[in-house]
Amino acid sequence: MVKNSKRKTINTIIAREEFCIGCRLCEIACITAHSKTKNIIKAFKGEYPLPDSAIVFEEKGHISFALQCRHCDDALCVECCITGAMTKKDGKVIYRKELCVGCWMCVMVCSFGVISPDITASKIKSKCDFCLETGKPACVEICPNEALVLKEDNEQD
Amino acid sequence: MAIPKIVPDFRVIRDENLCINCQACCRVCSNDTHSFDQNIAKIISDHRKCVGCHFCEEICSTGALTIEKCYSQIRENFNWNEVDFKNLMKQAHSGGILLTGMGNDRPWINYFDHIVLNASQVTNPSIDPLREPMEIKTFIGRKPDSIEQLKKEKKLPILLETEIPVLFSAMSYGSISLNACKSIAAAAWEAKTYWNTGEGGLPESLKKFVSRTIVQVASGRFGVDARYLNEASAIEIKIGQGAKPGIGGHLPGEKVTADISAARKIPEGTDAISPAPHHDIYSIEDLKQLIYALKETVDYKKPVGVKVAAVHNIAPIVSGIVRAGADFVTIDGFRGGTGAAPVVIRNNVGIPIEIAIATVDSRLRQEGIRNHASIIAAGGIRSSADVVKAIALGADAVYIGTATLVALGCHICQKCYTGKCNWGIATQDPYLTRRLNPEIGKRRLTNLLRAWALEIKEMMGGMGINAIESLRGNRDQLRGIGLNDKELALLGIKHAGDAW
Amino acid sequence: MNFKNICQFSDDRKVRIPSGCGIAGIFNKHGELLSGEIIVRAIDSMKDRGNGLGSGYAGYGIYQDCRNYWCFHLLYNQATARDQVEQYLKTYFNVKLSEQIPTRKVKSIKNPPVLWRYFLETKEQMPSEKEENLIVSVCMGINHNANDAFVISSGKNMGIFKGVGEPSEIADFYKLEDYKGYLWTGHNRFPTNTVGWWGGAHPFGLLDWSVVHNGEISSYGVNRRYLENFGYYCSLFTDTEVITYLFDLLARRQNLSLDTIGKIIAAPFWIQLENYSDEEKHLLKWLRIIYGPALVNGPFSIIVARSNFMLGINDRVKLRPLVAAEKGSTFFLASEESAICCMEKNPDRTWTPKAGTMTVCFYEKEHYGNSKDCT
Amino acid sequence: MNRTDYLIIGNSVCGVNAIEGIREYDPKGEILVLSDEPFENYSRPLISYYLGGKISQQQTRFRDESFYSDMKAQLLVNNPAVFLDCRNHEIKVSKGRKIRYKKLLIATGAKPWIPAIDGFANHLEGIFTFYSMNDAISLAQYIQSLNPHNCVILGAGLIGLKAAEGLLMRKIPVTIVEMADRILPNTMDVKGSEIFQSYLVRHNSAFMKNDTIVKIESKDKRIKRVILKSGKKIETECLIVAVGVRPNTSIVAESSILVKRGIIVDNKLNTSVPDIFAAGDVTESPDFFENKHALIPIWPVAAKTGKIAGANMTGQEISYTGLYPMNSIQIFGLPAISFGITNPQPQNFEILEKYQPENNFYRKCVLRDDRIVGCILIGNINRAGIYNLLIREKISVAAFKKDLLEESFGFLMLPKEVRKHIVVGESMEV
Repeated sequence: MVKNSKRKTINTIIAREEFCIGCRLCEIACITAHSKTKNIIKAFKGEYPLPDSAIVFEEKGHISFALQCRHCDDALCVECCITGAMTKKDGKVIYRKELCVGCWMCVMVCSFGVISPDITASKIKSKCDFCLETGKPACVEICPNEALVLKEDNEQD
Repeated sequence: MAIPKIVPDFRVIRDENLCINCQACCRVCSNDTHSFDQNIAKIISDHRKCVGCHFCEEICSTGALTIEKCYSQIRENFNWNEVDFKNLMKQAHSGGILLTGMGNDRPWINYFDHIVLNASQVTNPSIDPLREPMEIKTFIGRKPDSIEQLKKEKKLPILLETEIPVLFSAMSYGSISLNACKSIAAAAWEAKTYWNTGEGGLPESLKKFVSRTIVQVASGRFGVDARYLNEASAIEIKIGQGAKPGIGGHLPGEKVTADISAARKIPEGTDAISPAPHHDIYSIEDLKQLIYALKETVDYKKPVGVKVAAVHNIAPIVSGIVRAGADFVTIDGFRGGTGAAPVVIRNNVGIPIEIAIATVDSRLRQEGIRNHASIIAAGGIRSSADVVKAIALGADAVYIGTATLVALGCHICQKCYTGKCNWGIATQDPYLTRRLNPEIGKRRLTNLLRAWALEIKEMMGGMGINAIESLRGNRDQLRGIGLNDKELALLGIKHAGDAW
Repeated sequence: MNFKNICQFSDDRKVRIPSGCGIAGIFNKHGELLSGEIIVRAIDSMKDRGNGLGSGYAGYGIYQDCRNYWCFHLLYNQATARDQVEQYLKTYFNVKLSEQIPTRKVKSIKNPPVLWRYFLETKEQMPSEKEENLIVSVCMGINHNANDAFVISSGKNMGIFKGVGEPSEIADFYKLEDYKGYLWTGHNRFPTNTVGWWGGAHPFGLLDWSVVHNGEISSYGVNRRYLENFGYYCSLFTDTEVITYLFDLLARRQNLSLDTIGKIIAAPFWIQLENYSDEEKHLLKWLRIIYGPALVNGPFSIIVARSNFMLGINDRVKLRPLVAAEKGSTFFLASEESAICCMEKNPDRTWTPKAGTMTVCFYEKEHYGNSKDCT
Repeated sequence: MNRTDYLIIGNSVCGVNAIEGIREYDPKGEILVLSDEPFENYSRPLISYYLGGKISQQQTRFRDESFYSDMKAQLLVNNPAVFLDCRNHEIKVSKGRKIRYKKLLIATGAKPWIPAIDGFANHLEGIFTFYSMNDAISLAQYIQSLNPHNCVILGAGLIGLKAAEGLLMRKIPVTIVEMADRILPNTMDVKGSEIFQSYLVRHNSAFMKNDTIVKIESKDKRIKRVILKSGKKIETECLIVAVGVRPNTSIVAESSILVKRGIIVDNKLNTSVPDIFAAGDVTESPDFFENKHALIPIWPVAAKTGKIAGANMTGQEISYTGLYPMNSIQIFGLPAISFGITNPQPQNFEILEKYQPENNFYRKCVLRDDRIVGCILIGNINRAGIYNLLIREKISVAAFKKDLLEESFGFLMLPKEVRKHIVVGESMEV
């Protein structure tokens, strides 16, 4: 039987550590993309508070890479969310902050460790939404060395 | 000793209205020019550390940074220009030979810039490369005199076949990063041209591109063994290099990493010293022996060429090399680049490639041996127009080195010898080499070759020529501007304004 | 000799003058002789392809009586040059006959040069190849060294008649109607400068080669330098000269077939090689590698004639016109079909040769040497 | 008689995921869901948040209101299944109605277990379990109306503590009675229990460990006092019994379906009877480490097995690879996450721990053959999922053992090949 899927092609953001130069512009771009003005200078010079970056940046010595939500096919965070704050929509894992109570089930099951809890606010700090508004993830767009790339996972149906 | 009293070469101009303190500049500068000061919450830049590579400027996402030339305060003096002044100051401080990278940067005449091309008007239709085939396929190697002679030969001569008469010049793994080599090799593969290992050996990971690889045998013999020679598409004996004719090379031991030692077949951490001459070639007959030793090694299945720097006596030298059995001769003009050379040598030794091509081509024709070897011109090819001019002057193909690196990001800051290349090219530092993503590098180089191919075809079409063979040595298509009679005669071209 | 003539002389010889042209050829492969008047009709019909600054004709079979002697047509700009040249010729040849080429006065042709023809035989008996090489070197010697003399043609039983003027005027001048040949080619020139030199008109000849050509060879610089390797010194700076030498080199000296020469001069594009067998592909590739500098680039249509054939060939993209036709044993080539119609109203077949192809017609062997007058 | 393609008994996380599992492969087949509760959709773990007043009853939903219509699933609330007729593929519901199914999923979950206590009677006011929305609503109403001065909670497991948190947020002091010698005995190790206990004590909880309630005294049909085994007496008007849950297997009691403690299922979530699947808390499913049948009544298992069972009901052959206990708990801002075997017999295991009292940081990894089999994170739970990954993928940690307890633990500590496999998915050579 054919899998009844609303998804066509899923793009995943892939980090290629051998090309990450550690500039962390992905974080800057992520913050900008989720700011009110979406303008890097206006956001950083005039907006307070700025949104958190949805990127987890790992760096040690010359090796570094940026990770963000992979919008997994069978997303455990969605399965395990006790409030429905994490949902799958058009192949993307979307976080609805207003529903979240801070139970950290998603933090517990996220294999990539890219869901960061904000303990005091009982919410997730920031969650990659694949830059739904523009359709092009800002981190991928800005990465100067294509260390962050979109990998196409074609559905097999 | 006191800090040398030298004014900085550059100034880092930071527009505070644009700087968002993201610190990307601080993170990327290999010279530690920028640093974030927690106390004043600002980034401070040390002008003296800036080498003008523009990496920070390019990566700054708000455009807050501009790297400017720092104008020296020394009183204007025709004889004592800033460069000479600063060099002298540096030597007074260090007491050593001044090193530099890349090619001759002095304002010698550039003949390419004094040569213009022809185009068809009325009497001869120009050809539109979008609508008609335009052929730039090129064969490099010894070509028989006639089809009759070909039939008499026991073995077909082996020729290199390239889809564009532009090859990637010799740049060793060691002088440049593996990622740079990978970009170049992959691009050569993709564009169906050739790349050259330089004296860096053939790293294992690049063996998949071996059928598009010219391997070098240089005075240090690094990386050379029978397998290396037999795997390659062609062999190039390197006698000299345009940036430093008569000077050897030296890769310091600290740069001889495990990978490099494997590629060069020398112990890890030892200095890789290429002597100034080949110590088994002190004369032309010695060269002949080496050429044939190599040909024997590869059972005459690969073209063997010789690379020389363009020097005063270049035409007789090349004639001798051709008669010694070389299948191609690479001539490297004095604007050719290098990873490290003494400033004084780079700036003052050798002759321009344009003159060298013209005199060599004429000489070989006079001797009736022009088809016995191909000429690859190197050293100072910057654009497709230079390619067309070099070929019209008589070259079979050109090598591009500096142009290759610029396509990969190089901003010609001439600091290759420091190993701190921010663009990840002339460095082995793992922090820096990763900055050159070979996928991007390959794409950019194939783009470059594609663009040049299109331009070459446009220029040829304009001249009413649809095969590169009809351009090669076709000096009628060239005219000089602002050149004296002697220069015109050496180049074998007429002055602009002269008809056919 | 007036001053203007000197100027024309030096200008035309030292620079390449691009020109547009009309060309035509007629060849009876059975050797039936035709009056020269027929080729004049064809060329004259294409008057607008020229501008009155050069026309000429080559006729084969016109000197039946002296068919075994080399016939040199010479042009002297100064009568004094003649002594010098004749002296030179006598060092190699016995002069069977030396005479002025018959001409008539034509109003519009002013100050024609002195035109002379010689029927020669070599002093020594020698193999024909050596003999031909001697002819070539003598021609080169005169054309290269003697400023005021020029060899217009140097074949056997053929001759070239050319000069500055309209096609009909030149024909009139040379009394072309008096000649009968089995093969005629003609040329009408449109040089883009105002000066015209008699030697610069076409056809161009060497041995029994004659070439008429319409086009501008953009590979000229390459072809010329290539020929220099083989001792051909291009003294005229004309494309036709280069083409003639290329044919001489490839056909006579390297003994390549006309078909092979066609594949060299108008080499198939690399992409076209797909249409050939592997063996052919191999040959074509090596022809291109070896003879790349002999590839003739730029627009051209050429008619090349020798005693035993006439061929037409076009550049690889057919940038100049060429039409072919046949009627019985007669073969026609011309820039325009109208010119063919002037020679033969109802050809059996008329066709347009494809770009880069060579159209050849050979003298039929059984008729060779049996030229007969059938006018 | 009603007929349906898919019949699901139970409408909690397991049943809901089963609907989604079915719809992934079969967009058309009829789905009927039976629920014995009156609510359309609510999330059991959220009842403590509701009790604490953090969220409204409406906000206890875990699927949008349009969920059942979007999924084209028919939900019958207040409709307990009363009898299963395996042979005829029929379920009897109340009033003698029968529903015939093609495929059946039993996702009846669990029910709270109430130990035998002297004086306990069902009609007594002030005694609650804390399992369902009804429990929470009645407890909230009781507190609202009576405003009890304190509350006794029997059981210091997750449910008990979450109930305690809810009550404490309503400013009701709690006393927690636990039979074991420490709190959270099933989730935490000794150190973890200690950290939580001292933390909770600071937030007005009292603990009676090694103790239990032996007698309930009442007055006017309302609880008045509890008497502990130790002899202590606590005056209280509110008792919450939270000693654990048992699989709710009553529907299969009279059938031929194999049941031990829970319904036995294979790794395709089939019961012993064809066309009948079971998933979630009601089952004993194969466990991750030993592949033995085990009861793991946690949300992730219910969700995963529900989804797989749903898919397999449509004819898929998806295998459930088994899970291990995993819990995330945050009480008064102290977050903790635990996985797998957290408190083993030390002889067969290697145990790594790190404790920093000043910031309540505690991290412990339990290793067997250089693989993590259990893990506790308290205080800092950032990137806890990576440990879950290491356990699930059975990745050898031999090379980076020393980094496992680092606060900044991440993929960078992993060997390059492992890291690339995970981070990139595959190597991308030029």
